[in-house]
Amino acid sequence: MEYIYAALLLHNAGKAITEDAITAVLQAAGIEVNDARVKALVAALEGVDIEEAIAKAAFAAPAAAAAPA
Amino acid sequence: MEYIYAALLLHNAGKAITEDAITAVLQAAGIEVNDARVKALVAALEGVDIEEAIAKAAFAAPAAAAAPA
Amino acid sequence: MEYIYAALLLHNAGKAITEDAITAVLQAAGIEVNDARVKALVAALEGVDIEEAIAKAAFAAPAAAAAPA
Amino acid sequence: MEYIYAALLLHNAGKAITEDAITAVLQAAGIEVNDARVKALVAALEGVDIEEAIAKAAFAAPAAAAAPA
Amino acid sequence: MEYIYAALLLHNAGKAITEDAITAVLQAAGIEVNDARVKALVAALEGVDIEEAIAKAAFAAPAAAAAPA
Amino acid sequence: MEYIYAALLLHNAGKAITEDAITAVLQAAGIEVNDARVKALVAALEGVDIEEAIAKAAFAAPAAAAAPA
Amino acid sequence: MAEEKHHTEHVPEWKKNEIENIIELIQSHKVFGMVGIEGILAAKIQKIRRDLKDVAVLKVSRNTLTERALNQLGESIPEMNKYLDKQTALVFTNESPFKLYKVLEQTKTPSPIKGGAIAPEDIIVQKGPTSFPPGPILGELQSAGIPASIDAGKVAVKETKVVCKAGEAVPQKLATMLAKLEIYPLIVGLDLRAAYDNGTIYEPELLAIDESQYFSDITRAAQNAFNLAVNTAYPTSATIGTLLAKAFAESKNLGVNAVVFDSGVMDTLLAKAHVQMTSVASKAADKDANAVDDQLRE
Repeated sequence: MEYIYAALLLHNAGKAITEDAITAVLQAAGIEVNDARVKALVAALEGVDIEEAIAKAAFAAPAAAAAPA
Repeated sequence: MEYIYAALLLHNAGKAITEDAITAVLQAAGIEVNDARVKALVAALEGVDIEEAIAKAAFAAPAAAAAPA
Repeated sequence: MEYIYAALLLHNAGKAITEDAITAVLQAAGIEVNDARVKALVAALEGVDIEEAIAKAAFAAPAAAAAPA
Repeated sequence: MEYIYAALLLHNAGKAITEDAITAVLQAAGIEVNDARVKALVAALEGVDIEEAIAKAAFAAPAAAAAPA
Repeated sequence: MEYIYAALLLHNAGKAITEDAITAVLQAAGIEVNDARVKALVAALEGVDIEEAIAKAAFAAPAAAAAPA
Repeated sequence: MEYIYAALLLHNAGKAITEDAITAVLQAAGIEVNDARVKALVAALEGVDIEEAIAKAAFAAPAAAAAPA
Repeated sequence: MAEEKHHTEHVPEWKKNEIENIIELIQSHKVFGMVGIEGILAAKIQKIRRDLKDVAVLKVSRNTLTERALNQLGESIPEMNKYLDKQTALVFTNESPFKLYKVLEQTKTPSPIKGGAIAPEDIIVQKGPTSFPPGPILGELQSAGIPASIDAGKVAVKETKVVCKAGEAVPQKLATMLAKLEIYPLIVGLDLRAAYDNGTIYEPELLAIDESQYFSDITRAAQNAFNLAVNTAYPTSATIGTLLAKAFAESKNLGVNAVVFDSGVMDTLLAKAHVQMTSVASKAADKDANAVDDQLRE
């Protein structure tokens, strides 16, 4: 999950989500980085609307709470 | 939210959430770090059971999925 | 939450949310003030549309968890 | 709402909610205090379980959140 | 709430909401009037667009809490 | 609505809703009273459960809150 | 009129007493009304009279005597004469005309319709069993136009049917059968035509109160008062709980939305970040399962 957090951190800070950037963030946290995973993640996130994914997550929960069930 | 992401990144990697560690992660992402916020974050997390806080989110997520909206 | 209450107190009274103002309010309530928290609060609120932030329901994980019970 | 925030601030800090305390907090915020409003607030709070009242907010917030959808 | 009803009565009838007017209405109803409450009410309503305040749904905590039941 | 407010004022204060009482309250507000309306109101309220009508308002609140604000 | 006047001069004692009696009843009550009693049996009138006794006095009199009594009174009382019609009674009360109307409406009950009477609305016989065993009644029902047959050992109505249209006279045979089937097409009771109260004449359209409207008005008024009190932060025992909850919720919203690091909102911030992470992870995993670690694969 720390890989995703790294991506979110970069996204939030307005930085590009590149292999190098993710690797740098993870390494700064003292994490041994798995290159293949970084590659796969960066590729997978290409074309993903992160804002939408985040917004959806934030909104879904309260809506659920409001549901009467 | 980048400070929170940094904290969770560290937590997930099994690292201690210290002011230095958070600062390092944020800086690695190219973020200009506000020392007061880092201090406040670490202070606010003292005594917080992160796993428990996350577990509550886990409850919320499936409920959200079930919501009709 | 007292720091946030202090900020909203000032906001509601149409006063600027400054470090000095928050410190004064907290001290008047007999609270020992933590400078870093005040700084962090003011930093976090910088550029935030408070009216909007107040009105927008926060992510409601705990409430959601309570709902199905 | 500033009078209400003053009361919550005192409550959170573990202080007694008295007319004097509320007045002091509001004055520290640079607010011209209306004695009658302070009296009315303290009177209304008599016998009220603030923790319980706040706990209801957790339920209420998500309902409000459903609104913008 | 009788003080609020008195204010709304006056407002609806196109009369000014003054301390004297509220006192007169409450006394006519056989209510022993508390001056501080009257003053507090008039102060709270000063500068308020009553039509707007009436129409805007108040925060709905207690009812919302009842909803999931 | 001022006739209704007068009735609620009396009800809230624990007073009987009589023609005389309503007339007195309205007159104290400087309102020219229409006898027929007062009579109709008193007769109608004999068959209305005021507490229930008020309770419904509390229920209505969240619905209102959920409405497109 | 001329003839009546002529008679007035030779009014028998009992008529004079009756007129005096009416005048006295009007003067000793706040309100009096004219009610139609058409089609009400004497026995039913007696029962209504008893039922009303705590609220109103009912007096059946001759129209000519009522008219004379009213004409002897002041204000606009003689105007009430225009509500005199066949089968009119007077009613006297100290309640308001609205209350009087309500009480009189409650005297109205469904009643059988007589042969030859005009149906006030479509008379409908519903499909279904009756309480009658097979016998001559089957033929009687059929000849009255009611589609009856035998079903499961009982007389039954085969289909729902309009047996007499609104505005048409009810045939005698049908009226008898409707009564046997306990179908009561008429609403019979004291019908208030007008009430006189302190110089004002109230007609039924004004007196008919929609209680549900008052109920919803009260709900709206209470809602208005609550909204006003909360939105202006006016603390009362009825609003203080909501005001506290509102302030707390707003503070929490601000804390979370502005990402203030406060112990009061940390739980929520962490949960929010976690859910966001999960959401993004699932998008990534959709494309390539290797993009996320095992924990996030489902």
